[in-house]
Amino acid sequence: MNLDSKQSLNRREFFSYITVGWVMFSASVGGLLSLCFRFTYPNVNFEPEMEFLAGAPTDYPSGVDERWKNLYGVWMVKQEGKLIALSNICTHLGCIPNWLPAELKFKCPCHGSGYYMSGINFEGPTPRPLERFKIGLQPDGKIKVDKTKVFRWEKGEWDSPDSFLEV
Amino acid sequence: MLRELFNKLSDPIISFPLVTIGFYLMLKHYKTFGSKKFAYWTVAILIPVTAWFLSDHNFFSIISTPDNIPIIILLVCVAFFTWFALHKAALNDTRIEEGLGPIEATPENREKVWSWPNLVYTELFAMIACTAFLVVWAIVFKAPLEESANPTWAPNPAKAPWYFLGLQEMLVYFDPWMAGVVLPGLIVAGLIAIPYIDTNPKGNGYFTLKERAMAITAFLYGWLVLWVYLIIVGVFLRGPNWTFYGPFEYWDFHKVVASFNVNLSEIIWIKTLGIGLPKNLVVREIFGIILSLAYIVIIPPWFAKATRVGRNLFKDVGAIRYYIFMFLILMTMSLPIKMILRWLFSLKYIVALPEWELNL
Amino acid sequence: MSENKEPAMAYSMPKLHKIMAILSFIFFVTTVWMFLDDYIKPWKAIQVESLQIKRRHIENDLKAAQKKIDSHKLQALNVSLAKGEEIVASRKKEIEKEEADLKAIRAKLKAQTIKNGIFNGDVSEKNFKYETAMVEENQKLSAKLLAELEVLKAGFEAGKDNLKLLQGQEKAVLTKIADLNKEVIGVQKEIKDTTTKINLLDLAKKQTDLSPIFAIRNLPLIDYLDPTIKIQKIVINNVTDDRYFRQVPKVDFCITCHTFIDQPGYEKEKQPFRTHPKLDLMVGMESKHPMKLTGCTSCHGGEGQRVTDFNSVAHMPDSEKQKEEWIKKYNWTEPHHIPSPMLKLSQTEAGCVKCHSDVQLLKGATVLNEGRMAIEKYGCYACHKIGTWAENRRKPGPSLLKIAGKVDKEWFKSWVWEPRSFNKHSKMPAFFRQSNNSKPEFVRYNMTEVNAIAEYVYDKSKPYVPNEKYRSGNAENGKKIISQVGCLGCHGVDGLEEQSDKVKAYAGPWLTGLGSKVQADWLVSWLKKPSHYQEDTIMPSMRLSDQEANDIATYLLSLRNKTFEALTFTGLDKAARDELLVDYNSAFDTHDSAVAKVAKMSDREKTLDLGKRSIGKYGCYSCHNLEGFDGFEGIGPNLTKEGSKPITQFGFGLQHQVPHERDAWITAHLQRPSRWDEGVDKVFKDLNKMPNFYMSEAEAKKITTVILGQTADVVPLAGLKRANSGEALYNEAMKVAGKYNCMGCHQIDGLRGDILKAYQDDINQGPPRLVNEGHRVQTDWLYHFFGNVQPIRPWLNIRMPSFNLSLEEKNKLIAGFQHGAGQKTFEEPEMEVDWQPGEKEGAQKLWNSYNCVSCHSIGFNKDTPLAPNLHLASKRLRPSWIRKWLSNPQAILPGTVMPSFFGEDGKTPTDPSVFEGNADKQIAALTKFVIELGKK
Amino acid sequence: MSGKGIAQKVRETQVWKSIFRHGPPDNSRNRAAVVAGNVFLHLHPIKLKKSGVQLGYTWCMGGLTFFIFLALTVTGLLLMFYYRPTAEYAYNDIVALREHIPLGIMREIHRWGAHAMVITVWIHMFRVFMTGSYKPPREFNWGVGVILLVLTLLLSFTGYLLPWDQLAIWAITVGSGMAKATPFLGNAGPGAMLARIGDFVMVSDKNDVRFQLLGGRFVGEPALLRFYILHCVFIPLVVGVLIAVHFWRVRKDGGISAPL
Repeated sequence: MNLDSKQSLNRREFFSYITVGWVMFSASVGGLLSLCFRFTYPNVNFEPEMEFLAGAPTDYPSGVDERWKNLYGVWMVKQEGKLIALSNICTHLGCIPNWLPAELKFKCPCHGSGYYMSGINFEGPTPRPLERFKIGLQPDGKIKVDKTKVFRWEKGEWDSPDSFLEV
Repeated sequence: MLRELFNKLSDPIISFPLVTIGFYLMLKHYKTFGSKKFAYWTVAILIPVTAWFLSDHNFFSIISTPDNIPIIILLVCVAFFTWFALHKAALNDTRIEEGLGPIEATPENREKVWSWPNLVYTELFAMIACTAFLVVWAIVFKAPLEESANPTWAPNPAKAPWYFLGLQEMLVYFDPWMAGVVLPGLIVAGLIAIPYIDTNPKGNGYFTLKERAMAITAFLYGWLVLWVYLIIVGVFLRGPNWTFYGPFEYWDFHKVVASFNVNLSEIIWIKTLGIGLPKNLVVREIFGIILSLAYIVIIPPWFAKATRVGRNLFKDVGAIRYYIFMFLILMTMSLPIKMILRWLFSLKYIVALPEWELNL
Repeated sequence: MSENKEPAMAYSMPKLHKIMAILSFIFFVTTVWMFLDDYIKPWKAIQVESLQIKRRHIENDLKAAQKKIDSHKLQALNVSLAKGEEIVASRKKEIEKEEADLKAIRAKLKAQTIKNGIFNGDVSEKNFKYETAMVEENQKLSAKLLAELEVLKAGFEAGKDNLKLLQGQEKAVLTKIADLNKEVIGVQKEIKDTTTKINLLDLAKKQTDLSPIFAIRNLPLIDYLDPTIKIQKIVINNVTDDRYFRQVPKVDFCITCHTFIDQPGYEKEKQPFRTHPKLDLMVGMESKHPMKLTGCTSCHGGEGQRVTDFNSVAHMPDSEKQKEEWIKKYNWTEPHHIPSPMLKLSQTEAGCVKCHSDVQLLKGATVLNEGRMAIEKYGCYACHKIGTWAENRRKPGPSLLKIAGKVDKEWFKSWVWEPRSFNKHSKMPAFFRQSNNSKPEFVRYNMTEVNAIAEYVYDKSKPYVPNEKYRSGNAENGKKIISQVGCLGCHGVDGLEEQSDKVKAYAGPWLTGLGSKVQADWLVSWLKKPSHYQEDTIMPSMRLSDQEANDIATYLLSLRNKTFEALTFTGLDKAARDELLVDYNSAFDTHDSAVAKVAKMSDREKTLDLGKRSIGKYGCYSCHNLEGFDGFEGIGPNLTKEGSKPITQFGFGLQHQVPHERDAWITAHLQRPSRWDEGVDKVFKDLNKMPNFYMSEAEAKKITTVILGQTADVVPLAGLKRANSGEALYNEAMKVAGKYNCMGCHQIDGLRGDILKAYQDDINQGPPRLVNEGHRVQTDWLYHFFGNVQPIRPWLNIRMPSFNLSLEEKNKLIAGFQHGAGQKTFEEPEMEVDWQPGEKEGAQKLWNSYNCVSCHSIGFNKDTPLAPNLHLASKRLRPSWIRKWLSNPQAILPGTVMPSFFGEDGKTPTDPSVFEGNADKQIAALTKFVIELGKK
Repeated sequence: MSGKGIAQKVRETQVWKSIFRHGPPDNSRNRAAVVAGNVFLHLHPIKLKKSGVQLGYTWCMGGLTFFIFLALTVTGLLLMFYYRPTAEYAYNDIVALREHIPLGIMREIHRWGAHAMVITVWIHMFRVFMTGSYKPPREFNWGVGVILLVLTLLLSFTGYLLPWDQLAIWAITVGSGMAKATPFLGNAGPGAMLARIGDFVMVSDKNDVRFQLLGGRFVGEPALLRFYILHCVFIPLVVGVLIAVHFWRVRKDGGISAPL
């Protein structure tokens, strides 16, 4: 074995140790940092639940159903083959409108904003229609309403398949 | 009547162009603006004007809101230091024209002095003065404290901290992803990039305007008009529902401003062409997309070829710097452009893709 | 080495690199280890398993659902769909034309919407300006603005009209298109309807796939995005954990592993996948305790916030066998540093008490109720305070105020010394001859104490002369009467063991050896009128005739206990008496002055003094009325918060075989309280004084459950079961009913009715079961009835006794029944009979066709009646109850002899000829008929 | 012994000499020694160009920013003794500081100081730009300065939530609402739609960048705690380190700026 090849062998050996050392070191530090990142997302979240199960679509008669109004702030409206979950917060200043069955409209007692059954505004100071919530069917046939996802008419979101249930 | 005039004038639609023009005049005639005489006259005029402003109940109540105090201090500081910087620059530029070089470079100012006590004492004085100032401020004005946090009821208007109100004002014209994320990110990136883009070796270490006219113009426009001015609008002139209210106007909850805005696609497809909107999203927005791309992609090379300023700049700084600089400038200018489009054409979005949360 | 060494280098670079490599490797391994340790959790495996179980269930459901679908029909639908598509295809051109129309209309619609939007904004703005100008009284401006506003408004109105027009057109075109497509749309909908269930199930099944996406979602590091395997929680704001500085809302993670606890259909799975066994009462969505509201550890105890493994939540095995099993299966260990481990399965009902604190007996809580009944039986509450439910009760033992008139002193002493030697069913516990006081010197003291107690009691006893004379009677007859009139509801009786054991009555003493105990005259007068001897006794009068009373007395006196009669009690040991007195007195004084003090007392004084002190020491006054002890508190510790007492505060003495658990201590203690003194050298006065009740392990365990339920847990008001005013009154009434042992005979709203167990052959021969009694009977009638009991069911042998109720108790009972049944105070029963035309005739017809008089014969014929006298019904029953009763008696009293004339639903009359077979009308008519009977 | 004599004696003790290595800075040697030998003063050079001490030239805004940072550190540290970052107590503690805690005015100083720091740091940047002091060799330090500016804003922003009043939570709601629109990382940002496979939503309000910032889907107690930690520990630490770098580079890149 001549000197040259010995040196190159040394170099290779040396190279591999330095590589192994630093690659492992960087990998470990990277791993620890990614664990720290993961640490910022808790496994259990204690925020109030924004979803609720609302029974079967057949539980609802045609028209406006007020059974979830007080508990979850939602009207279930069945109309023209669609079931929607309508927010009961007036889009004007946040009061809670009433459903007037005789006049087939929602009327806000605070400043008189009026909405059709569909949630579209047609009178009073309110700038935009009521909001709709995400509504979907679970495998067991129960409706699930998810209030975290809001659909706004003025954004053209009412055509989204998540914003209504075909019945 | 005068008050109503002021109310009208301060509407961004009018005040923004006014401020821009004022900015141009200020830089163009900076030597006049930077003179002591100008300063004295301005103060002399401003004192009674301010007194008259303060005599108005609505104005006073907005100004004296505790959380608005810092903005007033900021305003005074910015006004003074802008004048002061231009004053210094004017002095230096006059000297440079005379071939004397800047004041800071005179031998007596280059002389080395002991840190102790010269610097240390200067700092100590600043600290003492600052402490005294803070203590007085703290005693005179209580820190704001409103009613306890209530997640179910939002105050109207809900405002971000004052130093972010420029960004919140941008929300009127841009979607949050632009106004809240992309543009602030570009501001930071652009600021960091300044030393690497600005290759002008002159004006290193002394006040001057003439030797760095373009750099200072660009920076000051961003800083004074697009940042400080927007903060002022956001703090003082935006009331419930983010509606504009003049400085003397009562914040009437019911004030309505006609604002029905239309997308570019709607203008073209419906108003101009008279056919409905195409189903395909990209086809629908194709004009806006082409326009936006053209704005970013076509303008810089065209500018570099077609204009003298562009040619010189391109030659001076090289291609990469040039394109980065142009990109940043174009992004900066997108705000005033969007403002003007909104005011002139009630344009909502150039590219309206709410389906992808991608509105421009 | 030395050849390539650089100058100014302490180490060679290769060496540094080598060390770096080794350390980095170790660093890397530890990082990976930590990473895995954080990721791999037992509950994740359980959730994966539960997913597979769910999949199995879905597959079964799917099969069932597929079977249900008529495949022929589906095929036919598919065929007609294909046909429909052909038809529609032939209309292609028309449809295309309509769709082009639609597009044009929609374009216009959109344009109009924009226009209207602009108008709307302009109108609003102008309106605001106009209003402002009006307010500022700027007439000129406002007039100008008004004019502009009018123009804008007109434009807006026109725009709105146009919009509506366009919308109408759009609708029309849409209808047209739908019409053109109708063959397809209709069939598609039908197909969709028939396959909905299957589609949904398919979707659900898909969610249980162990697909790559499932893997990605649960991949380490990115399992925060949207994991399918995750900790499930219930936050219960209305029940708190006591963190001592603060009450913190409970959080339960139990459902992380008990995945199907609230879903029916998993009853047969192994744990932890099993459905809750009482879904209709607990956990279920429709139940009174839905999972999201009540949680798990609110009732079961344990550490709901822990998920690490089986042990961390403090699961507790119910038996040795289960313990072995768990050790093998889950590596179970005793929980440490956990103040309240889970309640063992058989003791779970202890958890009810936390919220249902005021009610006497809790429907559905069998173990708890039996425990409380045992506590009632042994009178634990007399010495111990046990929560609010046990407050203000009667003294469990008989009054000793006139004892000298009942038994003689010698009998008394022997009885106190060892009650079981006289009556092996005695409820009176044994204070003496226990494992801790059987040393000769202790026995000597104990006997002295018993002598002194007897002297004291008899000294204070008032004279008593019986008001009846015993005339002797027929013992056989007496025994029969005892077994029939209802004595067994409260007493067990020698010679009637079979029945007594069935009933397990406990309110009164087991009757044995009375011939060796009481005088005949006393017994007869006691039987005839118990309150003559003891004013506040709960023993009621059975309204016995002289003959009956004498027959019973004869039988009872024939019961004798010869061995007990032969016993004599050693007389008073004066030396021991003085020693004890000196001991008492030296507690606050030197020995010498105590001796001097005792020496100064007369002999009688000494005896009575020791008697009184001994009664105080053993707490006799807690159970028995005794003179000189008014206002004395019970001597036992307060058990109201016993269920939260730290385990370290329980003295286990040298009883190492008793497991160091709260419940084990209580059970052991109840069975033999003296055990804690065993092997411990104690002085006489420090001996454990809790007497021995000789209770069975089963009884002790039930009582343990009750005591465990007495926790210190603070439940926020919103979480407590708060009785409404009706329930509160009902609870009060049940307290009175408990005192007089009404439920020894009557089953009230499904609870107890002990004596009914002796009537298993024909439940209708027993005392009537009371269901919603406040609704059944009129309040006034009930009040009157308590004062003057009159037989309603003359064919029954068992008698409603006449109770010695105070006015207050009577009112409590009637008010409780009435409000518990939701009856209003001032509701006038509809006593006025107002016949509709033809109704009365119909009623008469029904009366005949249903043949009411065949049972309700009283007043109609001479047949033996089998049902109450209907002439009295109008005074006694509420009309609304009669209607309810008529419509379906079995629903109220299962097994009643009253037939259901209107089917199970109460809607299908067996005689449809009257009132067109309208059940409601028939029932109303019959009710009126019955009420009218009472008026005649 | 005269007063002077006593002073002389004291100066000759071992204790005095162990602390002060040199005489009073009234001559060149000692003036150099006092700056070089004192850990706090040695941030400064021993000598500097005269323009560097002229307020008209330097405006002293950087120095003031640092001083206010120190003042905020001290007052903030003291406020932490009374303030509890929980939804139940945060507001009450602030009220207590305002109403009855001795020297509760510290909160006012802290709050106004925070605003003042934002202003001074902006004007510092303004001055540095106007004198062209970012030009070589100071490009890197300008970058550090910009990051410090951003961190100053973040410090103020995170502190804004802590009083837990309406002003606080709604300002932070508006402010953090923008994070929701971050492209690809926020649930309402462009591109978030694309990050989903079936019902596996990779960017939603439960896992986006806003959730990370707030520890929840909206400004609630976890957000209060996170902002507290960021405000009191995390950002000050980073700022402290960067300030050290900033000062070091000021010295190394030619001292307080002056014409080259």
